[in-house]
Amino acid sequence: MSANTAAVERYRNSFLKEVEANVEEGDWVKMCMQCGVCSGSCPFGPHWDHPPQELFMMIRAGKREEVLTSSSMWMCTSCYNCIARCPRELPITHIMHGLANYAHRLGIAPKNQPTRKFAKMFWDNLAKKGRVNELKLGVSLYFMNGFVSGIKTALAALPIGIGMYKTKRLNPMEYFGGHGVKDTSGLHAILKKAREIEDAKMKKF
Amino acid sequence: MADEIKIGAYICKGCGIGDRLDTAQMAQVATRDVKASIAKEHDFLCNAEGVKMIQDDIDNEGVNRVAICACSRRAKTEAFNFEGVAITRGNIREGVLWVRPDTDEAKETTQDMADDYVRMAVTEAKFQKPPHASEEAKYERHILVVGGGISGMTAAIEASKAGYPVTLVEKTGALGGNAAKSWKGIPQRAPYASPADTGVVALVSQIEADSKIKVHLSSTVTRTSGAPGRFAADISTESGSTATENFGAIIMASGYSEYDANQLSEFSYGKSSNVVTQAELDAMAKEANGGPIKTKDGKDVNSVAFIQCAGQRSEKAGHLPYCSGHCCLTSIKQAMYFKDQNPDVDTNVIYSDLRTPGVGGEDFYRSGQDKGVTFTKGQVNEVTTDGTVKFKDLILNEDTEEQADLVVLATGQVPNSGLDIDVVGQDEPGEWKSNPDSVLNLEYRQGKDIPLLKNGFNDSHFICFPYETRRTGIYTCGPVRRPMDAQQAIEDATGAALKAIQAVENSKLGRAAHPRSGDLSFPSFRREGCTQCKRCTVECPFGAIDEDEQRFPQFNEARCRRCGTCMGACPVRVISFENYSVDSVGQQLKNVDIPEEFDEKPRILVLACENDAYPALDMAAMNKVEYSAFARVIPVRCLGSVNLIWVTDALNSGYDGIVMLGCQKGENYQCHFVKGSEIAHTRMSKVDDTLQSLSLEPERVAIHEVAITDIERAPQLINDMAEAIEKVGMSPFKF
Amino acid sequence: MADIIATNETILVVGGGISGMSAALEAAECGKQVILIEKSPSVGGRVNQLYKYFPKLCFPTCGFEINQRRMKGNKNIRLLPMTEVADVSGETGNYSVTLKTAPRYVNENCTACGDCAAAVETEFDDEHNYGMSKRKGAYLPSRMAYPQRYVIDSRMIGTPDADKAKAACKYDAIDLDMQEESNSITVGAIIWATGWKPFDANKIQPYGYDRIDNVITSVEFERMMDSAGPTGGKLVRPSDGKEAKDVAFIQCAGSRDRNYLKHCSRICCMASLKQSTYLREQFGDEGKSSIYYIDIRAIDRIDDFYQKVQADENVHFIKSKVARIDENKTNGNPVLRGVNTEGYERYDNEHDLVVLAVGMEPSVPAGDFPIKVTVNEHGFIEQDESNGGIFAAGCSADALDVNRAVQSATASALRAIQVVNRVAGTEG
Amino acid sequence: MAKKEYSFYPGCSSQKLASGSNYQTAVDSMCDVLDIQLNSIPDWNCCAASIGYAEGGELPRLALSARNLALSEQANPGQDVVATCAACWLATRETKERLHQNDGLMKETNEALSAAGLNVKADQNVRHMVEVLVEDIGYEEMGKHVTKPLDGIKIAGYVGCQTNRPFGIDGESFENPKYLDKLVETMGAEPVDNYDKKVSCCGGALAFSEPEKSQALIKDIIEAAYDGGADMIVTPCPVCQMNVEIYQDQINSKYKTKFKIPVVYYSTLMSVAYGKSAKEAGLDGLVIKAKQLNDIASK
Repeated sequence: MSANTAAVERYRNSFLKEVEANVEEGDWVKMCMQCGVCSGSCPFGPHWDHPPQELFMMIRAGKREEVLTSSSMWMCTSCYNCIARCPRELPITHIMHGLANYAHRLGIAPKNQPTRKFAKMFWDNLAKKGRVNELKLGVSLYFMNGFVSGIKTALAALPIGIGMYKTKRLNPMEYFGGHGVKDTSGLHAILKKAREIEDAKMKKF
Repeated sequence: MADEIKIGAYICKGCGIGDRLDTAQMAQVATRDVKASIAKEHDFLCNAEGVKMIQDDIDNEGVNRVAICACSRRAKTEAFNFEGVAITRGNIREGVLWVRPDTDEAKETTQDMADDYVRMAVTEAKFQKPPHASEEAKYERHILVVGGGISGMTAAIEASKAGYPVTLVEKTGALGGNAAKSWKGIPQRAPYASPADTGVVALVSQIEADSKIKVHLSSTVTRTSGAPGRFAADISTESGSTATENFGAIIMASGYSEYDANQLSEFSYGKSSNVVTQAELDAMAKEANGGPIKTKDGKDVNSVAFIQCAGQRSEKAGHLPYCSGHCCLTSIKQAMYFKDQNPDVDTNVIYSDLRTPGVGGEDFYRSGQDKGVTFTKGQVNEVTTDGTVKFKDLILNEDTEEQADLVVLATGQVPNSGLDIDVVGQDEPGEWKSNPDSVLNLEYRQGKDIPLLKNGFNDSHFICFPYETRRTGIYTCGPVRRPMDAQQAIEDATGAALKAIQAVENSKLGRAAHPRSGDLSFPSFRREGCTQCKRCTVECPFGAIDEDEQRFPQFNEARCRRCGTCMGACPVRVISFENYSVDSVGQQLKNVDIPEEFDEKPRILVLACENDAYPALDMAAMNKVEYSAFARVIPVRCLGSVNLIWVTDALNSGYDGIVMLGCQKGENYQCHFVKGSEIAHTRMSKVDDTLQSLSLEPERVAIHEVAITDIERAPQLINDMAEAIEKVGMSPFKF
Repeated sequence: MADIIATNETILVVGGGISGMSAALEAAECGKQVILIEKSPSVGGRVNQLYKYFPKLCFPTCGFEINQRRMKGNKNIRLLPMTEVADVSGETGNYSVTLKTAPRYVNENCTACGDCAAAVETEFDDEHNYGMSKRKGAYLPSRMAYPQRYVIDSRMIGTPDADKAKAACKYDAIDLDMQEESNSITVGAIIWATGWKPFDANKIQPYGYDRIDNVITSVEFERMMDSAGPTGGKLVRPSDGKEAKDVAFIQCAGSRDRNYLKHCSRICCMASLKQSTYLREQFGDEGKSSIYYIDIRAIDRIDDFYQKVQADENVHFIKSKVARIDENKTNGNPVLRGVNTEGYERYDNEHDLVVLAVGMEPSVPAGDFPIKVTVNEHGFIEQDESNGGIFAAGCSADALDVNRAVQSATASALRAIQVVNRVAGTEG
Repeated sequence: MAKKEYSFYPGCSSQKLASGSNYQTAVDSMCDVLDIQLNSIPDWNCCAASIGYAEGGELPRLALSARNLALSEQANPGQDVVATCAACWLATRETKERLHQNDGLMKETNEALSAAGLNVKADQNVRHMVEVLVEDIGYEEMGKHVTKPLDGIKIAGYVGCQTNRPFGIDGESFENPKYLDKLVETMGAEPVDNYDKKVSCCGGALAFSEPEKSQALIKDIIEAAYDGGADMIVTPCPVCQMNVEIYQDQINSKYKTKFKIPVVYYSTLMSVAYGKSAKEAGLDGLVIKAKQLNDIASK
């Protein structure tokens, strides 16, 4: 049984409880009073099918599928306007990250959501050596939508790359090696342990 | 005091009066024209020396009437405050100097104006006595409280704490009212986080422990007669025994009844036992006594839906048009009953506007959310018998539904205000019978209960004066006055207790209550002249006047508010106050100098309400807004006190125009005596006949509603009359 | 003011706004001795700065006139303007209070003739108009000021203008050497009625009150309607004096917000509904209002006023806490950005003027009470045994509308009377 | 003024030949003048910025920053942790605060760290470099070292998001922080006042995944700077710097604009004003050259 169906089983009639239990800062959702200041403050606002305050209402209304498969929370640019202005102290940015992460973990987040892909790459990239390898990140980014379009984006971005290269802000050699922490094994151990603890917690519910 | 009248006229020369007016002439006018015994000028009348000059005349010269011709009666009141003499004020500064230009051509007419105000002040002094308090006054400190709920109990306890004995009448068999049926109350103290004790038990034991509070259970008030300081009330028990007790004042705390939810069939009330009202849920909670609240058929409750504004805030027939104020907080409280007992119970409050005002309210709302109560802005259309709540989610903008084991309807408060005396009239004297639907069973001529304001509540109509009542010495508090929760009711009841105590103390001294607080005058009438026309009885805005067995008016002085509406109503002019009478005004206007028709100096009589219009004219003067030099302004207590004879006399004695300025009438009346302005308007509609009989133009008499802020408009209305006169010409009635 | 007579049967009322005045009058009309102190030169407080009351749309000055008359005729009240409490000690039934009275520089000789004002040039921000206009350095605080006596602004002392004022007075009413006075009195009970102040709109940064001319506060809007106010009774824009016919009202400006005031200030919804009628009053069909709200709190029977306003097609309601206001640099219009949460609609709405319905903050900060009283986290005084003979009235106790404030004042008057009656042993 | 020492968290973009390397160059020059010593946290790791969330859950992300804090506690005990990158600063400070708000998280995080024999107390202050400048050095002191005032240059202070929210600089408002403008003035240049887009978002990390949407925001930021008459834009954040600088050609071709406005760091300005060479100020690291600064530097 998939993590998703398991969760569905567990929280049959309360998506709110599910969110409170499994989503980062999820127990704040209930505190929203639907003023909408978050929705109005988001720089990507127009691109949200469901802005934060509406997502919170949908969660209360038990619209599990609609929420978790939505691309809305992936629109968060982490500008923190919503947090700064929320009259009820909700850590909205984190809740959005949390919802995205939860949907991703359950494997029901929208497949080709570009930010989802990028975020995953970013993590894989940094988790490997402990520091970001900007070039690899860049290249894999260009090809994340497949080879052909990848070439296109890459070509489009070429002047940028060249500009960065010229100004010594990009290192072609980095593709083969590049920066990283010395104690990679320690770092990996930490991340592994952290992930274990989190998964264990999730099973508890 | 010696009956011989000795008038001292004192003319101030300060504030530029002396510079622009011939005060010597004014002094002469006082003695020569209107026979003041003494007339003195002073450079600065309101300073210690000037005041001393007057006091000396009172002490040594036997002056017993003081006419101060200086500034407005609204200025320097404290300085010109002499014991035991009648004081009048000629408004030379605000009434003349400041509304007239300082020019040579204006000089003469301005002086005329000033001379007239001296005449008027002296004449008024001549025709009024320093009032002596009503003899009817008694000192009965005993207070009657009707209703034994939170409000009534609080009123009783607070009055007793101040040292006043109380009798509390409760129609049911126990104290506590609606609150006693509740499991918990809305918290009244920080932290506003959880349901709190209702406080009923504490109040009841306080009352039981208080020797100064006597309680009558299963009892009602079957007759109330008298007036503040001398009320007599029959208190009858179910068994029929009746005791009569005397009271100084009455507090009506008859509370509310729950709205009849059977009118809400769309919510399946009455069809499903799992659809209950807030009151019913609190009863269920009380029964559960902290344990899980079960459905009426004993099942577990896993989900509850609260429907706000059920049958409220709606124009639908049978619904309540108003908001009951407490229901949002109550639903939050009740949702907490479930959450505190078992957090897994789903509780959803479906509201349109969540109303949790003030400091405690918002905290309580937040606490509710924190406990996991969910809130949905929605419009409920239907509840089916199986507990399906069909509603429009106003945020998600979709019609949806939810299943609830229990549905709670937030229905409203319906005031127990007794009879609507506009509908149920009073029995004829001699045929008076007690009415079981009445709360107070007043023997008052105008009806058995207190006039209602709106939607059955008998709240005050005044923002600044929440305890204004149309039945002096009787104060309402709690949900009968306005929809409210317990916390507000407690505050309200405490305030009402003070007003009751105040009424007791006022009647002891024969002193008027608000708005003429402290006024010792009261109406009296010449019995032999009275035609028993009943107009005074009917028109008194405060139901102060009854009829005695011979059908003569009976004034009940302690009920009277001294507005003079009765005086204005009396066709035979037999009603008067010692310091305010048909003569004290009538003689003033007659003593105004009326120039020859050909002098082209018309005279305009302005009767201005002392509460709003007169201050407006004063402030116009402070802003140096000018108006016609031909106006002669006389302040009146209320336009309701204006007797037609003044108008007729004025027209007969050659006035060219009459302007009456009163307060706003109608639904949003501003008249401090409720109906005075209204009544005046109706009376004046009859003036046309008078005008016709004198074959005078209708334009010559005007009546207006004026607000205290009409600083530009009020003078304009006077000037309009001056223009009108220019059109229609001078009055032919000048002798 | 050496002649202040007070005993432990006297009630001290601190604050001369409508709550303080009412408490003092109600107690005095019960026959009690009352000392009423007011920080500013005249009584009346906030309501005296309002144009109209909701829901009746009547004029506060009307009731103020009655209360003034009640006061003039009542010998039981001693009014001390420009006076504050410096120190309090003692307990229920027996408090020693030190009062500090600032110099008015004008004595009781003043006839309010206005010659001093005419004589001076110096001008200061007019407090009565929230600084939207200027007043002379010798002034009558307002048209209905009580006591009706002029004041010389202390900032003018020592300047030639002060001497001009003195020279202009024919009645020897100006005393430029007047000093601050300190008086110690004994009272039995204290009613605390220091009221509220409008929340500082500068703190609400997203709304740019400090940056955008045409964003004002509800209290300022109220002053505009007064014919003697800063705009002579016209609703015009600060930026260009253009008529403000399309006005946005922003609710909960500072209230219900953990960034500012956590509590609901109760009056703001009704105030904005009321102010929307001002636009009708001045511009008829051309007057348009948009009310941005979270919940419209038109409590109890006055909900009918809300229903009446809702019926007006020129008043629009948007359920939304406005996210941010920018200025349209070309026409000076504020541009409101946000989301209508009823059905998720984004808006960028331009209006002529924005009125922030600012919240109520207690005038006296929690820490500043001269004696220990129980104050809740929002700064309001809780009714608590431990307060002894000190009772809060009106907006010192909670965010209240005028009607409830006066109820609260009347109740507190009785609580004070209970104390002094106990002292006098007259409680029966 | 005594030397000030801080435990320094450089962050990925500051590394040699990385996108923010020129920022680091300028910061070093600036610190040299102001006598600030930055002791790098040994073997620091990436903070996961605010984009690592999809794969990395809450705890792993906290663990990353916690590791840096732990290493800092070991190597530079008692020293404030200072970051120059907004994302680094934010992630690290958030971690510190979360761990103290929530004992459970503190426990779990240390459990994770123990896998590498580490332990964190997270009791040091975590600060952004501009906090150090404003609070520890002060405008007056910063002004003292100006040898080449940046006369006649008008600069739009673009604060951006994460340096400003949710923490920001003490005493500054979220909507209209003034410290960059004050700093610009202190360096002898002229700030653009009421710069509308001062705290608007550039898209942050989504500039990669949602280029069109982000570039629309960036366009407004640059436009507003031009409207304000700016010669260049200054920012305290490497992400902002890169996003606003490098996409100008793409924006020009898409929106038919003619943008070519330099985007520099506060440290760049300061280094130049402090008389450092163009190289030391990291001017060579600019894709769009700041000619006016180069001229002053080469004077």
